[in-house]
Amino acid sequence: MAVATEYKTNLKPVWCPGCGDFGVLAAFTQAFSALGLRKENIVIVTGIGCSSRIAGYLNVYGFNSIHGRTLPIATGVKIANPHLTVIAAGGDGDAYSIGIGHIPHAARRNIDITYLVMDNEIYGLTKGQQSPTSPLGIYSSSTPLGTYERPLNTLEMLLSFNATFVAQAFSGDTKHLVELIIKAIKHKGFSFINCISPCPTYRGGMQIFKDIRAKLRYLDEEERDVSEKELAYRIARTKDYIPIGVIYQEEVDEYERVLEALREKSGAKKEIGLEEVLSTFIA
Amino acid sequence: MAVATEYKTNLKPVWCPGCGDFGVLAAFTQAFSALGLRKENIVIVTGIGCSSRIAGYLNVYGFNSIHGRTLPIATGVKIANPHLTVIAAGGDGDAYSIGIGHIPHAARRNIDITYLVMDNEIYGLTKGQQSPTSPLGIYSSSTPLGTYERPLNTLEMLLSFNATFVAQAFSGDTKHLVELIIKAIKHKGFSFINCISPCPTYRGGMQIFKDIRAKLRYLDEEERDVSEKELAYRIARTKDYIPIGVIYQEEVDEYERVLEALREKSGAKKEIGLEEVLSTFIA
Amino acid sequence: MRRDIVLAIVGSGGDGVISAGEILARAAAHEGLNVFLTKSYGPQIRGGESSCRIRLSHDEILSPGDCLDVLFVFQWQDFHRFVEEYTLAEDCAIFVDEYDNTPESEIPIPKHLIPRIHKIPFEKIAEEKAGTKLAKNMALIGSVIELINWPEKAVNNAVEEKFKRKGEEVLRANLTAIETARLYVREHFSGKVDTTLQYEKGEAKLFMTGNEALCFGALLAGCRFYAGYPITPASEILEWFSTYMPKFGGTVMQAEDEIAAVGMAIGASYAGVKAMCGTSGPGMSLKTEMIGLASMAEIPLVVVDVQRTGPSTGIPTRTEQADLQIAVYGGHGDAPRAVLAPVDVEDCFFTAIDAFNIAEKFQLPVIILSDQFISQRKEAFPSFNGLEIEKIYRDLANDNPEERYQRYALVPNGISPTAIPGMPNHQYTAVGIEHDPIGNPSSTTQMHIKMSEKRAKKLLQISEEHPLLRTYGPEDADIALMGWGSTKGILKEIVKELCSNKLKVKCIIPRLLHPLPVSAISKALTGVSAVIFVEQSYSHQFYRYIRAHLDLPENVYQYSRAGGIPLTVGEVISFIKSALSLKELQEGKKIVTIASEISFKE
Amino acid sequence: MRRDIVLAIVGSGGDGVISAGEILARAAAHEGLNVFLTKSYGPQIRGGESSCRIRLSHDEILSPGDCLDVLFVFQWQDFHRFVEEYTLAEDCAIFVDEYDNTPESEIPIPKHLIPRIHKIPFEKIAEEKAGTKLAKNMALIGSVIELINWPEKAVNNAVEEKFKRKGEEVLRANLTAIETARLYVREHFSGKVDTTLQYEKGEAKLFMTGNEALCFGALLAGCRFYAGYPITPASEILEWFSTYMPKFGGTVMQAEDEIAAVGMAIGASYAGVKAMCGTSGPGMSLKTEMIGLASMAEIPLVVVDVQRTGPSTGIPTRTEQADLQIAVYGGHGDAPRAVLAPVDVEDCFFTAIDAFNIAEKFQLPVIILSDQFISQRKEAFPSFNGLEIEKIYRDLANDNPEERYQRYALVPNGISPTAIPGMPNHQYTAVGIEHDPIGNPSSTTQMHIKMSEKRAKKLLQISEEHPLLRTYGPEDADIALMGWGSTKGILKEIVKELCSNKLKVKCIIPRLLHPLPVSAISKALTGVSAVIFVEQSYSHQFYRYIRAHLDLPENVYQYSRAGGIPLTVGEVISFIKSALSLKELQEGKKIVTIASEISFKE
Ligand SMILES: Cc1ncc(C[n+]2csc(CCOP(=O)(O)OP(=O)(O)O)c2C)c(N)n1
Ligand SMILES: Cc1ncc(C[n+]2csc(CCOP(=O)(O)OP(=O)(O)O)c2C)c(N)n1
Ligand code: SF4
Ligand code: SF4
Ligand SMILES: [Mg+2]
Ligand SMILES: [Mg+2]
Repeated sequence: MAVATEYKTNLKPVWCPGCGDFGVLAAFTQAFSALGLRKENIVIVTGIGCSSRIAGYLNVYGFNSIHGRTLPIATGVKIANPHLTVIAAGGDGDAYSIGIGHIPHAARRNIDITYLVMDNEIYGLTKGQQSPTSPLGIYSSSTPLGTYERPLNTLEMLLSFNATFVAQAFSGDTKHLVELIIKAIKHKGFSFINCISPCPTYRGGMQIFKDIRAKLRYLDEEERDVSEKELAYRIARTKDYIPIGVIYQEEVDEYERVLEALREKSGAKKEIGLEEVLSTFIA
Repeated sequence: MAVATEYKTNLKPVWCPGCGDFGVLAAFTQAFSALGLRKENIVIVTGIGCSSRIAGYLNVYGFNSIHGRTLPIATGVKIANPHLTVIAAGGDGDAYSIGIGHIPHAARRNIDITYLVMDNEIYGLTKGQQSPTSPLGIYSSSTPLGTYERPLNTLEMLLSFNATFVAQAFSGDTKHLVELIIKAIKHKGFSFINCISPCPTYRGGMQIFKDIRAKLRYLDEEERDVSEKELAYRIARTKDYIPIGVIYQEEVDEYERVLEALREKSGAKKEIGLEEVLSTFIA
Repeated sequence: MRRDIVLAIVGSGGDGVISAGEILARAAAHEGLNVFLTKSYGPQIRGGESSCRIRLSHDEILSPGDCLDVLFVFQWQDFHRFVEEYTLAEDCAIFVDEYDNTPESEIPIPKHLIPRIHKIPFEKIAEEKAGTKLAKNMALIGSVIELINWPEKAVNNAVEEKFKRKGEEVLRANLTAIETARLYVREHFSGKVDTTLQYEKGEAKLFMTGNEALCFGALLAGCRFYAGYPITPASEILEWFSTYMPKFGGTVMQAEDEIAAVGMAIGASYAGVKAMCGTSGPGMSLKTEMIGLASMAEIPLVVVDVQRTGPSTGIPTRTEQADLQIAVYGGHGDAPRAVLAPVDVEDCFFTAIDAFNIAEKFQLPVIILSDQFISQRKEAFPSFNGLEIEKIYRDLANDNPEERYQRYALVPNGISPTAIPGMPNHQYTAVGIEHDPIGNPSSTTQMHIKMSEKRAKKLLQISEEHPLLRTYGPEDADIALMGWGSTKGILKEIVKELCSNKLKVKCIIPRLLHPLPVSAISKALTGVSAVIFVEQSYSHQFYRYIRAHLDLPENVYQYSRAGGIPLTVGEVISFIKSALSLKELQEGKKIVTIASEISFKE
Repeated sequence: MRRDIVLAIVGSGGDGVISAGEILARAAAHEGLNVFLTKSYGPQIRGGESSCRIRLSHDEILSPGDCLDVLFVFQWQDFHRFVEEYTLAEDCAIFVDEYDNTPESEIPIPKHLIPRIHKIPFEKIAEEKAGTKLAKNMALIGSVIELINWPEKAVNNAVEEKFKRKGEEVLRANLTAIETARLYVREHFSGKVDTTLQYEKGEAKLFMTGNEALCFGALLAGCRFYAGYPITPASEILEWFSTYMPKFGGTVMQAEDEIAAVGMAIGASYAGVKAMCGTSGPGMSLKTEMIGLASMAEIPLVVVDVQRTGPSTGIPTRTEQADLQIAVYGGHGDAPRAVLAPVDVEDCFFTAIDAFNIAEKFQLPVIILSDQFISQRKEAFPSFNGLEIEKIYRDLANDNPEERYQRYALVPNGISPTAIPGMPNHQYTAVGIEHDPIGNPSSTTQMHIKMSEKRAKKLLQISEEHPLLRTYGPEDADIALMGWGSTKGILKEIVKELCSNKLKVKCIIPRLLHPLPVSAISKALTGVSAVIFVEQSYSHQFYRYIRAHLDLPENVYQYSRAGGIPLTVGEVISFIKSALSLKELQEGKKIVTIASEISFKE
């Protein structure tokens, strides 16, 4: 079983000192190690953004693709080879702006991939423009007079998409993030983690870690029924604190299993000759 | 004030006999008439699909655009001329499949347009493939063994996007639909109507009208607080009946008003000379 | 007696026109005849006008035929919609339902052909013999059998096949309607109209659409993942795979949009499964960014674009050849890809196989440019019994690399062995960012130049190893017609026609459009003094594209007609005639002297 | 004494390299000098290597200059990243911070230049005089003033401007650091290095980036709606408009993606407001479907593509000219559009105006192909005082149509008067579907041909009415260099260079790339016996494009280098030299005899 550091490449991250994404990188390696996953059996698909660079820093199969399209690509990967552990990851811009149209569909298919969004409420790589999760009133490179579009509540949104695993994490607490990633990977079906991963450079400086930490509330998943949707909505919608942990989880057949059933129903046989196929089309 | 028929062009709809969209067409003309809107001050932006053909049948300004992009175009129209009444309309494929990525953003901006989706749970124009609202297990041109992806709950989804007006209608009840369209147009901000508008050709035959009618429950908007979000979620999520009426409504400044405030804040002046602008860039 | 006949059947919604056409065409294919079936509809989603056109011949069929020899109409009002595409031959025979009482002045055909109209009581026979006017298409089938000498046995078998599930009674009623009409026609028209086809029966043929042939080819080539989003005229690919792919252990995805579809296919291919996605123009526009990614990340991918009339939504149900530019040039930056175009239904099968082989061998995206005309028509062609298919799979890296595995190694031919997830010790990151051999981001100009060269090298090899050029006609031709894709049929027909008029004409049809097989085409052009480009794009996309890559002979003509109905032999021949004689007036060159000798059949 | 000097400053994150460069460049522009400023960074998001390069001259500046005359470095380790782009002149002077103690063997410059390194205690001066090493860039500024004769007063003013908000004390400390360094340099280097620039002061110039100039132009042309999605190197357009657009009563939208951005712009334009959207390559790929819609629905639209190195994500911070094909050919079907390319910073301003005028006059999408090199560099140019701008607005329909208003009327020039929502009696439906003059869907071939012709007619008129061709050099040149966009600078510089070597060379730069002004270019090519294409695209996109439309002289050469750092004068001149002498060896033609007389400065 590989130790955590073996899941890292020797490429130096381009991230700024203090970037929250370092915590995510560390957490992935620890989670992979704890799960005893073989490096060659993990695939991480990312988009474009500071956060999406993470693919190159993990010594697993990676696909640092294009902006906003992690989910379709990850879906293709998982279906092609269901034995792989497939992670999709990217930033809040990647996920919730250009890429948002793919989320409900991945969720409703319940494809067995883990989607971790590094949410820093800003566009880091392009130098600090607002994102769909930027709070109202903040100054960004593209909102010199302050943001004025109401941010998305992404947890609420994922609940409404009928995602079967919805969680929130904070990259400042690597240990807890590791636990969540492990749960998410173990979950059969689509698992979603909104990981608050601050950008000290363009969104609040190092102070923001403290501000967030002060507002965190860790959810106790044992204490409540995580499959209670109304409760999950209430937690997701709260303005009193930042919920951290599993917001919602339910069991639904994952997509690969559904597809397998379909193949069976259709009378699948792996080897079939040309004649056999064509014969039905002979007039 | 124009009578309802004046809002119709003389172009014969390509729709099949019995298509639910006839009811929507009628409802629009009646709502426009009831509101006393001038034909030239209404713009309807549609995508591509049987339902999207509606633009050509209404004697107002229309834009029968491309598949899935009604909302961005309608947003541009409304911002360019806030005096116009702007409607966006299309099918469930147009809205919830290819176009779904634009909905949360139109909703969170609270742009003052009315978005009416003619939901027939199928792709009509392309001859009957499944859509993201097709129920599980139905046979469609693209699911010869029955659908196996869980459908979206679009009302729940719109609530999670913080849309300020969320309603459901049935094109089989034109009168009620007219009332809802009037409310939606009057609503300041983004108003959404999921209009169940059956496709007898590819989804259930004429029988489906009866099946739906049997399950309808009309909501009484006076009787409850329509701005109660939890209640709204409960109604949206119910499996016991098909809720018809306003599910949720709240007051939030509409986007145009927010933009006007921004212009003011920035010291807007309509006429400004070349020199004035450039002077700041003289070294 | 004829060796070749073109007929059309026109009706509306409930008339059963399409199913009659299908039964007839399939029966003919069963008897080993050549058949060419196209369908056409009015704008109504359901219940509007519908029609089909069948060409039947003992010999090779290259086009739907410019003119109708025989026309069947249930009501004249349905014919309006089709006047553009259904031109009547001067010696045609027209059969209309007795019930139709359109005044002569309103019949939408040239006045002088009115006398060629005959009446048959299709509906009446149906009502009387089958008890329902729904069976009037059966009466029509009976008439066709008798009038044209259509293979009766095979037709009856096909009808049995169709109705056996509905019970003995229904079947018998239908067969009676057929027989009654047959006898009616024999009684009334025997010897009065010359519509009999002469042929010898042969072995049963395959009979399918271009879309179906393409699916077969893909499946045979090893494709096990298809992602699509419904769009006319490519939806049938999605639908066909929905039925067949699961049977073969594969997967078909109806994606949320075209971007997702191509993304899924790229993901599946990255993970080692041969993958394809398909669409038409609007979807092609949406896929360009992803195609660039596949090119940069060097991932095998097959994309089918079944062209329809553009731009924008255009005319979804009609054909055009105006996606050539987006296929070749679509996408920002220099993103090498290959573009193939099938030339007929059967060739859709082979093109799909070529496409997968090229994609896998060279690790790049391959675009198949089909079109509505090829994809939705049905053709009969001989079965592929005993056919051996070469199936190429991407070159995989060595199992035990000594150093860090270099996914994008700068190997001499540019094709670095790849790895697929699951292979130990080969973890790498596929990237759309410019990168070094390992795949790490690199922003130096030197590396970008080297990697651009690596990717571009594939193109040279493709055009040398897979030129896929087709030429028809004499090698020492004076005149060459150049075209591509679905225009092959009429070009070959024109070559035959002109050659039989003592002209030396060939046609040159590249099936590999990009990279263009420049040397193969240049060779084919040796000795040619005039080139005539024939294509269905208003802006001459093909002509411009060829010009950009090839030095052409001095005399160049272009016939570029916008899409809609397919090009006809007649319109192109009359262009050629006027182009060449114009030339004669202006310059009096050699080729022209020949041209003046042509006696065109017009 | 020099008339022209190129310097670079290299440091990392906290060194203040960029702000020093900005202060110096702006001060020079204030004194009426010509300035050309580019910046370059390492891969780290923050705190990595950064640098800027300034060319300063009394005369016209056409390029950043191939070689550095003066180099300032805080630590040698930062220089590695820039070796590719910062080539040192043989007679250069290099100034390094005294604190740097890189062993000679590790200094990343040619060994023979090591003796040209001088030390200046930048950091020490900063610490001692300003109390913080953060002020070392001020010490650098002081050194530059003294060494190069940089306009001292203007620099000090700029520094005051920058620090006045931080209080008197900070300001004084910084000014003292400047002054101390100045004196240090005077004491130690006076008469020892030849780095002094000679110039006369002039009127204050405008000083801005290409992106800024483009925004100004758009605003002046009447643009009141901009929609963008962040992307390097186009984000500055979004950001600039975020500040300025609301001031002018307009709107700027940060859309959810590039498809939404162009959709919003189309919607705004449909509703009567001049609208623009901007992006770079990846976004351009996504916009193709919408651009086709604007073409089909005949809606004026301006799309800016600030090109970067592709394909796919490529190198976001570097330049390239490989989006020409997608601009001209991107999109399915035949979808007419115009493509313009600015040739320098000032021209970004005029190109934006031309783009809006063409879009409005001809009711179609116009694409502006800028690039990273033009868009992010800063140039100084004379103020536009008194400039009169022609502003065109689309032709509006008559107020009282007698019949049903025909939005897509088949008028002779193809440009049918449009209506905008709010205009009574002109309700119409804009459509992406093929349509009749009213806008009702039509699927006949006849109508499609007519409408294709209508839309295509605009192109002929655009290239005739707005050829926008630039040529430099003698009219009767033997050799023509052809290029476009940001290569204009070096091409003009090369023309000057070669002409001063007795060659007759011109360069031809189309600012209107599509529709290509074929007759204007042909005219410019009259008498030319050799054409040399110079472009920054590995696959020769420009050369191929021109070939597709134009007959070229017999002798054609291409210098097509992939993107990254901009083309240099030196690399192109040495290509020209070898190309022409190669020719001489092969054929001994006239142009070559001339070529052999050239004494190239290498
Ligand atoms: C199609 C496309 N549009 C835009 C961009 C430019 N771009 C690169 S990263 C990015 C957003 C970065 O924000 P986010 O996804 O939140 O990641 P972060 O950098 O904050 O981690 C954008 C817009 C792109 N590469 N491709
Ligand atoms: C980009 C693009 N993809 C696909 C299509 C093909 N297409 C036309 S309509 C349609 C969906 C129709 O379904 P829906 O939106 O539900 O409308 P309906 O016909 O059911 O009213 C599709 C996929 C298209 N025109 N453009
Ligand atoms: S810009 Fe922000 S998100 Fe990007 S690396 Fe720096 S701190 Fe992290
Ligand atoms: S196919 Fe369905 S949605 Fe389309 S017109 Fe017919 S009934 Fe209506
Ligand atoms: Mg972010
Ligand atoms: Mg639908």
